[in-house]
Amino acid sequence: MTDAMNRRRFLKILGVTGGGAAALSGCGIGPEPTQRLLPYLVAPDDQIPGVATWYATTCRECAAGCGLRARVREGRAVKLEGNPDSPVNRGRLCARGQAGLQGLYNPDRITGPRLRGANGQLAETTWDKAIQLLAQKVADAKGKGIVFVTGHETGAFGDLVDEWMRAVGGRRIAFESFALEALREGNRLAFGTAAVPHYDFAAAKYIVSFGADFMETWLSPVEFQNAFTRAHAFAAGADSSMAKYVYVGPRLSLTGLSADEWIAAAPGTEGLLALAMAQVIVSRRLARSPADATRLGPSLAAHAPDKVAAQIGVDAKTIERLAREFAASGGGLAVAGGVAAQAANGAEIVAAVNILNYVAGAVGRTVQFGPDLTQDAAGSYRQLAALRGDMAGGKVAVLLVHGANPAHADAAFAQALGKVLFKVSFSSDPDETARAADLVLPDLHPLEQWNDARPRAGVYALQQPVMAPVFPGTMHAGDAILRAAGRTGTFKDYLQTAWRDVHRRHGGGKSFEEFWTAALAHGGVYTEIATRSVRLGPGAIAAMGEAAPPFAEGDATAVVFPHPALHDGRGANKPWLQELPDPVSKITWHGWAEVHPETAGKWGVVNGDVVLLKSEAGEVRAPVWITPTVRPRVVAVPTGQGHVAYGRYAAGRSFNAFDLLPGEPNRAGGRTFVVAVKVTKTAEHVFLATTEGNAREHGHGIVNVLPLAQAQRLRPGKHVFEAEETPAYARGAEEGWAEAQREMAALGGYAGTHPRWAMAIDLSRCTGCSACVTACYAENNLATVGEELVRRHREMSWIRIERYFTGGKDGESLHAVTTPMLCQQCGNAPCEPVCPVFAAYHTPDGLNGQIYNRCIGTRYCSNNCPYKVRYFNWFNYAEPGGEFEAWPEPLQLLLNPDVTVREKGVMEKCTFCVQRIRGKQNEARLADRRLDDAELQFLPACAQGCPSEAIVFGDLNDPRSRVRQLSDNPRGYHVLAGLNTRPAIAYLAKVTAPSGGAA
Amino acid sequence: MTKGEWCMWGGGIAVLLLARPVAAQGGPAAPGFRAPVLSQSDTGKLKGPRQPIFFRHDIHAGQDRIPCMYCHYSAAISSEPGIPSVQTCIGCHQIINGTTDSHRAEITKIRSAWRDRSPPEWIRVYAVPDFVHFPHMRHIKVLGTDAASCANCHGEVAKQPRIYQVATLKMGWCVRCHVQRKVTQDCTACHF
Amino acid sequence: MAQPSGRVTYDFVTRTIARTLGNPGKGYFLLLGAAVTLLAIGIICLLYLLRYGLGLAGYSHPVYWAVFITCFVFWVGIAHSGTLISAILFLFRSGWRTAIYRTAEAMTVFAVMTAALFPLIHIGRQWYFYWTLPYPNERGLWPNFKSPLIWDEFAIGTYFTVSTVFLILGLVPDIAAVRDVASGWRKKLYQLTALGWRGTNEEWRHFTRGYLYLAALATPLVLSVHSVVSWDFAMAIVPGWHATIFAPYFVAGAIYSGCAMVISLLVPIRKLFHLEELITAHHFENLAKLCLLTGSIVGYAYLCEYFVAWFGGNAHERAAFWYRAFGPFWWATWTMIICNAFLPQLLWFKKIRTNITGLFVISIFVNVGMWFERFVIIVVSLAGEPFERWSNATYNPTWADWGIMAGSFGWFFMWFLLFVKNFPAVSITEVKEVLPPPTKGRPAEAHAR
Amino acid sequence: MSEHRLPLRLPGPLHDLFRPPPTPGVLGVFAHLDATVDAIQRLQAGAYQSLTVYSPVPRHELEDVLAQPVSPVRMWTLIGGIAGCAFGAWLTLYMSYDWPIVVGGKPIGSIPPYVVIMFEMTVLFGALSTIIGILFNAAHAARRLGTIAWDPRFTNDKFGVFVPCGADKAGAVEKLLLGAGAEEVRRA
Repeated sequence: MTDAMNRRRFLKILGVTGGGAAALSGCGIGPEPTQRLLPYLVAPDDQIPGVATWYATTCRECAAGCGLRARVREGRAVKLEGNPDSPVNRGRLCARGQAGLQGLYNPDRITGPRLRGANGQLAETTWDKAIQLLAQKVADAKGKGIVFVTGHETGAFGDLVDEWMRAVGGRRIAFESFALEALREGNRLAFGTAAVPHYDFAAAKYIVSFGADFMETWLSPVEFQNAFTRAHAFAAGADSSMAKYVYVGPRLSLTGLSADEWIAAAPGTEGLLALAMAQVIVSRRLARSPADATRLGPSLAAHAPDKVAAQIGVDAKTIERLAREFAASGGGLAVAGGVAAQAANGAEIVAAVNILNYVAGAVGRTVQFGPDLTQDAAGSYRQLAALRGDMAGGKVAVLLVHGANPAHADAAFAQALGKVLFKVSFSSDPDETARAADLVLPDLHPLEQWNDARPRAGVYALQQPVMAPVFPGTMHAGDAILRAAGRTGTFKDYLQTAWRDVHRRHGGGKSFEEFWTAALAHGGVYTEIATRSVRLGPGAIAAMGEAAPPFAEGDATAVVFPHPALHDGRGANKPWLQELPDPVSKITWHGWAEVHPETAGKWGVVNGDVVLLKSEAGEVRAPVWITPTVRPRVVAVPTGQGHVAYGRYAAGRSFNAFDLLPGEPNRAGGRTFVVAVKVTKTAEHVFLATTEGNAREHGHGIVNVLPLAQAQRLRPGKHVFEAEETPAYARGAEEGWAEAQREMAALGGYAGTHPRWAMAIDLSRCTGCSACVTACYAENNLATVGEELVRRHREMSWIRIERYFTGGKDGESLHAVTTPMLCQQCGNAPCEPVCPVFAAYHTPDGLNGQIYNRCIGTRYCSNNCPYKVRYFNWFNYAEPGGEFEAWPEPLQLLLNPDVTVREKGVMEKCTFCVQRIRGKQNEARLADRRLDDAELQFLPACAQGCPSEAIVFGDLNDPRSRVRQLSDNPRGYHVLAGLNTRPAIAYLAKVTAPSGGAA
Repeated sequence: MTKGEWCMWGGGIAVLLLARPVAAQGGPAAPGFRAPVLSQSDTGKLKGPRQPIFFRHDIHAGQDRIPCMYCHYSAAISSEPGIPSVQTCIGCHQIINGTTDSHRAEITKIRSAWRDRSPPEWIRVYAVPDFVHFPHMRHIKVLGTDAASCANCHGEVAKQPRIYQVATLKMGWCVRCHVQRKVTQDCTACHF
Repeated sequence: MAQPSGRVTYDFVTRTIARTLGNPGKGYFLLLGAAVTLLAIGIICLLYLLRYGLGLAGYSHPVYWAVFITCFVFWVGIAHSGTLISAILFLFRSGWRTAIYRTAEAMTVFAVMTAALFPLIHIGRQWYFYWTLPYPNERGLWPNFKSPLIWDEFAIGTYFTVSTVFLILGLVPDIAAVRDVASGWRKKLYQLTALGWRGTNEEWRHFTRGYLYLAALATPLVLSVHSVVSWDFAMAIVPGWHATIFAPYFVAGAIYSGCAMVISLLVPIRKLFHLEELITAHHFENLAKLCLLTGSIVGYAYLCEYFVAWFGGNAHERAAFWYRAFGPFWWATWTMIICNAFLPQLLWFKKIRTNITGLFVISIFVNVGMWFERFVIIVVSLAGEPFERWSNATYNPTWADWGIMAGSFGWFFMWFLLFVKNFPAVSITEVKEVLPPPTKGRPAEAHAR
Repeated sequence: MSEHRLPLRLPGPLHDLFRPPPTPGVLGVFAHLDATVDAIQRLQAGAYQSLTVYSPVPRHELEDVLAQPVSPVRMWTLIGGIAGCAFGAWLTLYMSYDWPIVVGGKPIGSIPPYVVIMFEMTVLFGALSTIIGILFNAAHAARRLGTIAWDPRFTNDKFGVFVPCGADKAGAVEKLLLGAGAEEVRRA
């Protein structure tokens, strides 16, 4: 890097003492290097060395606008958590949100303004020159076409750009690769409004998702997942019910994994299915439909189940059953999106699903217009296509791009860029668009800047800098624009001015300063918006005629879907996200093509064989991953990879699935992500870096599933899975063991009473989203090891999500169960006695201590661990400049100073976030109080982040603790209990609603 | 240390011999302890690393009886003791000029650090390896905040013209005290 | 009993064996050079390993023990026949041991020296290996005596010490014998190492008694050592490791592999040093019988393992053994079964038992088979991970594994070659002991050269 | 004849202890075992004491005729073994309770695993004390015998008998040895 960015300098900027992440240093040979202490010049009043400060801000990794709390130690943000005050994510955060830190400290960030020189290379320049040039170029281009492309901007920054563009005679378009145009268009068709309503998953009693991946990439994943689990999770007791969840789509996505029933409809026919269900409901009068629904009757008749069943690929009986269940539940919610809404007839599919909601009486109940999501800010592909045409036609003199990377998502756009005279990028990442730009004005990272977001009506989320810029050479794009526009003040002033308006409406009598401070503390202002009613629009009936797919299911239909972690590729340069196994395929660092086993047999391919997919628009070479989670003759490929620039982790990796997509917008103005392809097998083979071992658990008791009816019959105190816990012949040994425990409790540090830290994990809630995995990476300084080492299964993920399939054979329906597997902190831990140096041992509070600095690395503990949750440092991942360096400068600044960075040759594993436990204990001790269960429940990073609240932590010895209550739940079981390891983690069996006709 | 600095030191010594302690000029008189007057040859013999500024704990903490917590403000609430900011120094030394040339020379250094906004880089004396998490606040909670408590580990700082490492800070040293006082001996109390 | 030909007298024995200690020829240096080259390769690989970390070897999750521990168990196993032949057969007064026990015993010592390297190499932070020793330290920490690895350390340490003193003790009268016929620098060496041995009745009195007790101590030791090594596995809960038969199974296997190694070493030594008259087909036949016995025990143990896995009905256990036989590592398993259980059945035929070339070939196969046995037990059991299905993994060794393993062979053969050229590789005293003593009725001179 | 000796110069007092001036006496060299036995019997009959018999191998015929007591080395072995066992027990138990650390829910002082250590220590200490016993007893015997005549052929194929005696009796001893079948006699 040109800028000599080192830790010392960083600390100096902030005036920080001590700090730095603790590292298990070198080989312990030779004298310790002399350490320097750098005092503050002026002690900041909100920072105490060694004590974390929390700042509320807003996540900008996607458009959902989740509230964030950034944990700041010695001036650097070290962990992101959900803001509990935010009504969007209620304190929870997804993997992408967690990984925001890696964007902040990304080693490939552009450190200062760059200008393309005479030699065609980008060279450093000064901000004064750069802004002067920008202002001049924009002034010169007046009337010749000025276009500002932004991302999904819902706040003041977007307003500022609009103002500027109005002033200079340009225009702004927003570009999102997955802008969900069909959703808006479908709503317009059905209800005459393009607004995107609020979907109340929590209140739903029956959920049908027509391809909407609402737990990963669709609208507001964390919010929806949290709400979904409220509805879908099984509570307890006889009267307890759960919302049944049906997933419709050609491919079982992460969101589909939780489904009680998967309907693998042919791509593009989801709308037909919805209409057929609506037909059943209307014709049988199964629900109290609104009065105007009756006029749909005649048109619906054409969509009776028996007429469309063959086209959908689902038999009529099933359709009828689904319709009955949906109507009978009295709280149905159907959502359309994802793959379904991205087909060429996406808008009509959405309209059809709207009709289903409407006739079932869901609109106004579970589908609430009013607190609408601000999806209109996402722009549309039609706008981009038009811009592309203008560019190619030489009608754009100056193009400015901020927060979007169209050159990656659209190959034709990248070509057309060449025709633009002057291209300005505000990207701080060296992405494809920035690489093609003439002037790069690196923006601050969202965590370093002032801004705001209005993700949905009534929610004003505020974004504040949580730390000084990592790279002082970067500048807030807002500030740069204000200067270029010749305006005074900073963007913060602009933002505050904008917020005076919010203050006027929601100030509640407080002064602006008070209001502002409170908003900063809470991360924004949150208000309730009343719902409004909508009526079926005139386009609804017309839309029904177009619901059928405009294409026949060919030899192979490619379905391009957004990668849950990398999304459209914006996450590709974050090693946490690259190394995060895709929740469905469990493949890391690479793209893949999902192929059904039957189809794979026909094509003669095995896992890892590279196939050439050729659509009319382009071609990609993708390695095959054979899976039952995709419909036969459908090949599903994720976006996210295939960058040609963007940084060391992203560039040159795998393929760019956008290449398959047509460049023309569809009827809805969106992009078509379902295309017919020709598939050719190539001679290439890729060893997929997958973390999947065996996808079937063969009844080994790792996951347990209860049908709803059985779960409802459970009585407290009866543990259905505990039969094998202590066989009769082991009673004697049991007593001896108990005796030994009493004896030990009087010895040394073990004397006295101690808590027994424990966890309860409800598989009914776990969706497999893997937010916990990334949260763990962030909290515990886990190294990312790269593709080559993942192939050798050397990933360090202390908590991993195991995704097992059940059924799917002999006509049974396929189900997936996901379970987080982490150290079980066994009471009778097999790992402990085999360690020759007591590096693994039992703490008085019931943890399996792992003392890194004592570990000599015999790895015996891991061999003896039946859960295989111990991970070894094969290399020195912290070695600066090393081949396997996990935290290249300045990425090491995100290291948690409370957790030792492990050196090579040391075993590590989940500690139940012992640093947090000790922190809480210290806190309580200083205040002379006892630890309260409420502050412990979501203490570990995984539990804290989990969007479904599936993980609960606490003291098992406290009879009133939530974890104790959950552990005593009759659904509770211990994994491999037969080994008498006495784990501290109780899993609660997953409960599934009946999927067959037994409803 | 450059030649010029040596000269400066040499000049300071003569004045130092005649100097009266700062505390004697007013404020609460310090009963008992009076910081020694140090000659040039004495400073060479002092234990501990040479610091960028010859900050005398024996004058500040011993003679002037400034409480430890005045400067090391976060020791009772944080794992870090808190190295005082330059502002803390300037708070007093805006007014206090020092009585001898050598004192004045040192005080000038901190003033120029403040002016140039370049805080002095102190040489760390008490350090534990990175895999040890030592919570200062827990120890102060039990031992108290007075100088005698701090002396448990840091020795009589009030009598040390230059700070040097008194305890070994090795694990056995920690453990012995923990065993004596019957407090936790759990490994994960410090190592995680 | 040995059947030495008539011309084998005390003097003949001394001269024949002393002759092997002469200046070595080209062939010897070629062999030694090869051994040192292998060792150098191993050292280079090891240096890389130390610098960059164990990741250079082929480990994967959950295969955390692999080629290095395989080699460790392999070499410890090799080390077992030496003490068996020298101590157990001594106690059983088997006369045929006398001609071969020295080679076997030297092999033991060097094999233990080789084996002991692997636990040091395979740990993650090799520079902290001494933390496993119970030495008083500033931290006040002791090792965990419940860990089988500490048992191992004590067992291997004891075994190395005892077999070394046993070797040296037996060597003393022999060195004295060659001292008295040697000249030059070797004489100096032998004067020093013979500890002033003269062969007085007092010396013999203490020597024979002490030797007997050492043999009596070494006998349970040799059984314990491989039992302890087996407990490294049997004490763990891994299916395929956790089995009560492991101790006898491992001991038999160790003796089996040791005997095979003795054959593999003796055949060339006998040829190179022209010891055909001292080491006869009779010796080899007895070794072959021992191989047959222990090989059959090993074969039976294989059978037992599979039977118990099936009959026990434990799902994890069944899965583990199914994986072992028919999983991705089937080739390793079947190599082991064929080499160890089937091939030695040929030794039922006397023709093969007494055919030295045939024996040599079989012994090599057994060595290979025994290496694979350890590989199968260690790697395949871990890779199959039958508890936590998700962690099922594959394993591919790398150059670091092979290089260091090759280095271990270099290390072993370097010491062995240095030993046989500098110290009597066949026991002079004990070979003489089983000869009829020279008496007036049968004067030695009549038969001497 | 001192070829058997370690090529070391012992410091003063040790030299006096281990390398005293030669003992006067007669050395007989025999080629045959039965002749050696015969000579010993004749010497014993002639009341010659403190005979030293050299042989290349230990022979029971010689042991029988000399009727020596059983070597005390066995006591060394026994004591060493018991000490080793006790040391093993102390090591494991003391170190376990010195800083009690719980592993795997097992008792702190867990005897079954410690038996392994105790056993190994028994063998180790037993073996080492046996070796020391051999060395000590042999050295002790050598010191008692003093510097006596020896022949390097004794480690090869000859037997020898050394009879310590004054010059006055040397002639008779020579005659006796030759009579028993000695190949060669030599005065020292």
